Amino acid sequence: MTYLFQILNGIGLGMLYFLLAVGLSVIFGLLQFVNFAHGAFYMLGAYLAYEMVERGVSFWLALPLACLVVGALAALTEAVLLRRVYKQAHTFHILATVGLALVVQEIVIIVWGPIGGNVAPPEGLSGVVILGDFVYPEYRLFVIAFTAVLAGGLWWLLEGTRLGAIVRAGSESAEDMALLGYDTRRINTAVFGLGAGLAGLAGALAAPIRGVEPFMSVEALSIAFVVVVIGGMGSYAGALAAGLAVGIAQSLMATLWPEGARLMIYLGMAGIIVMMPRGLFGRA
Amino acid sequence: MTAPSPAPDFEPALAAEGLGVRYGSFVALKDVTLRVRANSVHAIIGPNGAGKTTLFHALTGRVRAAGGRIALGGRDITRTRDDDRVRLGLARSFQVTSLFATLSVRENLRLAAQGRTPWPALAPWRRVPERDAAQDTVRALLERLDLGAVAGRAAGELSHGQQRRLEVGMAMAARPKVILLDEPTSGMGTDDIGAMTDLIRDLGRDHTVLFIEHNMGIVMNISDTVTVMRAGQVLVEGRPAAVRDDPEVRRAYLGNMITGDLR
Amino acid sequence: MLDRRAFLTQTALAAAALGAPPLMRGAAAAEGNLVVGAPLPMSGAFAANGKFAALGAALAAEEAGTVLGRKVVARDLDTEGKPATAARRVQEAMAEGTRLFAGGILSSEALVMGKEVTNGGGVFFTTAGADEITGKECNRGTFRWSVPTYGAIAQTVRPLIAQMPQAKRWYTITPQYVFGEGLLSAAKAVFQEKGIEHVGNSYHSLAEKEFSGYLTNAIAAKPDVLLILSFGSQSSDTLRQAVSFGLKKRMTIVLAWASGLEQFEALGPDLCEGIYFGAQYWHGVDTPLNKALVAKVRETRKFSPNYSFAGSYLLSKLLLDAAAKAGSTEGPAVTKALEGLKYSGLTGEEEIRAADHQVIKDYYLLKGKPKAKMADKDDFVDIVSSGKSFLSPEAAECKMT
Amino acid sequence: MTRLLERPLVHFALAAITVLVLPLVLRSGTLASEILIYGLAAAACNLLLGYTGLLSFGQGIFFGLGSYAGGLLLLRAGWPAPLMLPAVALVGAATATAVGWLSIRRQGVYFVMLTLAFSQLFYFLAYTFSDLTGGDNGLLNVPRPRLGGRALSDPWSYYAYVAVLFLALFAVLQRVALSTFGRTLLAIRDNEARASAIGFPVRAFKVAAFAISGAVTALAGALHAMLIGVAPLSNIEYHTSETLLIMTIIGGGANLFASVLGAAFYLVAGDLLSAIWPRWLLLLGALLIAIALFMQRGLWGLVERAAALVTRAPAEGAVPEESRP
Repeated sequence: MTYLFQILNGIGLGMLYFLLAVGLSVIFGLLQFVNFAHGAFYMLGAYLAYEMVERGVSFWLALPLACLVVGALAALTEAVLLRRVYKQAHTFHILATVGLALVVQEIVIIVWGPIGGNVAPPEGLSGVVILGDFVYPEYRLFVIAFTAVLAGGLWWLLEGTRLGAIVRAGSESAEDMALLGYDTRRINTAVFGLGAGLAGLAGALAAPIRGVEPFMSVEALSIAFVVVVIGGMGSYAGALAAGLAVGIAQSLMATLWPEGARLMIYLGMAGIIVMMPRGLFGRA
Repeated sequence: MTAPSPAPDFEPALAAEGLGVRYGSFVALKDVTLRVRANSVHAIIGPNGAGKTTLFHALTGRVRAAGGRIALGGRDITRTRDDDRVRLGLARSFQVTSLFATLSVRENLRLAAQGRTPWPALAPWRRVPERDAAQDTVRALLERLDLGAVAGRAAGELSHGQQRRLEVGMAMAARPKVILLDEPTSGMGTDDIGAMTDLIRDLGRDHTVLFIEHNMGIVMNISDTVTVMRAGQVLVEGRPAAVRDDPEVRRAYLGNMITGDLR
Repeated sequence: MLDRRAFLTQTALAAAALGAPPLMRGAAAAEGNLVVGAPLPMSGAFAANGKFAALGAALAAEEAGTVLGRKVVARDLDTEGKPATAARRVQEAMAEGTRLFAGGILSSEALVMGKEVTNGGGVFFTTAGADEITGKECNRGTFRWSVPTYGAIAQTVRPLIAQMPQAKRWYTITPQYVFGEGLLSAAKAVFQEKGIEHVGNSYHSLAEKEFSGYLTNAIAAKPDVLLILSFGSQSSDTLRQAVSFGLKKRMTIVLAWASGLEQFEALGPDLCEGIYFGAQYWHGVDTPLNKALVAKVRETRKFSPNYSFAGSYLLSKLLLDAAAKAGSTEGPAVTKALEGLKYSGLTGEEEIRAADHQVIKDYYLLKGKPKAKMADKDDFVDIVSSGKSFLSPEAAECKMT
Repeated sequence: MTRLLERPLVHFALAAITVLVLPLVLRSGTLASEILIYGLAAAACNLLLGYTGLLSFGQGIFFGLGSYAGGLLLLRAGWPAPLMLPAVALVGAATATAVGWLSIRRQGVYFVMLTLAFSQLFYFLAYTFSDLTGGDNGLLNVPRPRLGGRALSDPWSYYAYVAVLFLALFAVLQRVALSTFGRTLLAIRDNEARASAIGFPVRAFKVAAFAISGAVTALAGALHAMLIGVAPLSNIEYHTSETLLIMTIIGGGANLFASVLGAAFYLVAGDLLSAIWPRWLLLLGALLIAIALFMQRGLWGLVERAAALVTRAPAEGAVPEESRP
């Protein structure tokens, strides 16, 4: 029974991890761009939700606003700064985004202070659901449901629209698109904004669970990397499967061998790269 | 005269028997049999997508053969790694120029010459000798390729023609028994093409040359044997004149492509 | 091996030619000032603590004014929360003549700095948590104000057992490193002595932020009390998630090693309500020195002193008083003045035990109060009980060298 | 002037000048020692990044491992430093061989991610085996080396010790970079496929580069543990890997001295700025972005440009920006 419950809990975690990682994956798929600032966008989303809720804005309004504002900020950053390094080696992608993450982190500390804060779950979702001997927060159930709906919407966006076709086909066909008269620069900016906006949304969603603090980005980034690598870079289905796998593994390990949880996750990540470099769902 | 080719009446320098290559579910090469006679110039022609470069990749070990055998001088090299094949006497140039762009022309050639015996280069304390066999090779090649004037320049800064010459020189530097040239004249101006044609003809004297070429003039002029490929298979093989006159080849796709004058 | 003075004179000309003035701040350590070094994490994950501690040291220096005829200056040294940087900062400060150090919030940096300062002939006074500081790794020049894990458990678990005799099942969540192990083994000893059933423990790693899995284990064990043994943001995360799982209504939650006011501010009053916290310091403590400090800080700095601020203030003050008493800032003399010292401190009567340099002081059990009953924005908790519990220096395995 | 800046002998001379100038411009012997130690580790990092084209987030593994191995050999085995240092180099080389051998099976971003995973793996290993490593508290009481019967407890005397080793190891690294081996690494960096096609067993070369880099990085780690008297957990953290990479990139990949320059700049700037403004990391972040956008050749690129300005001649022989990998 405990295991069953740990799996349910793992699904809840996994959906959040999916949302966090899918943006990173999409950005990599289209732009071949390793974004070390992804965790910073997640943190920014959480802090924006925190600020709005503190100022009396409804959480339901704060959620989409945080997503939109982070997406817009990221798109702006892409257009002004990051676009210039696409043609450089990966080294400089990483350098620029590591720098960006530092800048965001320090700005967060300057604006909101080094002490973290708490975000109350929205009205009506602050209770728990009782399942036999176990309890589960309503808000976490909401996160599962919300993310599932969102995952469906994203699936449509990526599988059913022209933008999705470009993203899935990766950077080479984006060049073909340019020949066909599409403005690839605008597509790149849009995709970058979308990916970062999803990270911001994940942050806002996670805020009532995790609270906010200026160093939350580091853990988020490393989880996102693990999920993206295991699922396969650029793969939507991979991010979903790997997000769930990591969430469930982490939750089960809490019962089986908590000390080794992290060890197992990174061992799994290394093993996947060595044996299946494209991840579980990556394109060959 | 048409494929499959008859049993050889000679010991081939390089041979492929029933060679197949797959990229996922796509069959890039199917049952290719090829025998290259020692000290001959052997051309491979065919339309784009015929599998010519894939054949080179398979022969040099860059891609793994899904089936069949490859033999170099009678020795089976089907499972040999690409860098080991160089030591056994097989070297190649690339269709798309592939040089060490930031290194000097001389250093490019020295590395290519060193590649034949790479293990001593693993010694991190050993300096590059001022004079040794590799350096002698480099000097000779710089002269032969007419690159002496730019020997100190970075390879990435050369003109296209110079880069193509260096590309071929990289293959020559390994002093291979068999040398594979993938479209050595691609993108070259007419002056450069003449020099390259002479070079390839020259190479045929002391090497075995297998080359891919679209310029039919060159193919017809300097080849001893021509293999025509289509859709991953060998269509026809024979002497240039015979191939040119082969009705199937003409009908199929060469058409009026063969216009090169026969000097 | 290298006589630096001779080396300097020889190369002075070259330096002048290069036009290279000494880059490092020499002016701050101008002759004449008595510098109290405050090696604190000013940047990095513990910057919040560092910021307040630096203010506390500055206040103590300001109050002291002049000691031994020299103007007292507190100088914060940014350790970035890293032991390597911490060691370097104190080495540098000692090279410039500083001998008195009050700081070191993190265990790892405090352990290193204690050794460095002692080797350099200075005195280091800290509030860090690691028992080794006044235990296995104790040394002549290192003093500690904070109550070790043994006392923290004794002063939180024992009064609660007395208060809730019906609560027989306890569950623990422990960070798996030396500090957490210390709290856990102390708790286990109390459980055994009092006939409490320890129904389970979850270990988690230093980097963990997701505790739902551990909480699920805790729920499955059906405890009466959940004892959280992590500290800092990890304990906040555990508590926040425990409350969201509705555990507050199902069991008593105890956070044995809370940071006090700064942590309550981050958690907010709703989360804190009804939770028991163990703490080293609370600004509501009714002692003369504390009342004076709170009044002064509220008036001049417009906030209530928290643990980082108050601890750092007191340590700096003790060091300066001892230096004045000893007539010197050199380590051995100040150490001698501090050893065995009894004084009226922030928590009441305090004593510096000579054998292991541990300050004998109260530890507090606090309980979060409802928002409606808070007298002001900082009035998060009531003091439930307080007291002094310490292992003997021998039991703490201190062999002073 | 610009030609001069490409000469290895000039780079070594610059390293030697650095060793002599640091005591004049810095008041802190500890900071000066740290600059040389990190400079060494950054130069070793550059052997992978600049010379072989391998962006590895695993350098912290070897640095931390060197700290632990050095500390354990001094404390538990009671070895003297002159015996401990070669052993640490061996440990570093062996570990780097294993990590390298696994990591180079993948290229590009996958290689980066693999080294990242290994770096986390080793961190959690060090954390888990706290009996050996001291866990979060670190491995305490690492002694300074002794010379002529007394420990080098004074910062400047230990600086001299570090300086001698620094120059020796810098010379070794330079020798490696100039050898046929080092020149083959440059070829692999430029065009791995071609290097393989002309006969070089590329994997063996990459693993060997890892081993040498790992050995020197581990030595730097051991020197660092003796400097601060502890082998802290933070030395094996992901953060250390990141810092070493940042130092190397700030310096520029052009040569080994550039990395020393990068390390010195990072540490001195951090030291100055953190005293002025606790939020100095904001400036560091902005600097990293600026380097990625405008000065990919790092500080050394600035030095070259300055030299070119002085001689009023274009930096001929310098490799043009767009042809670099």
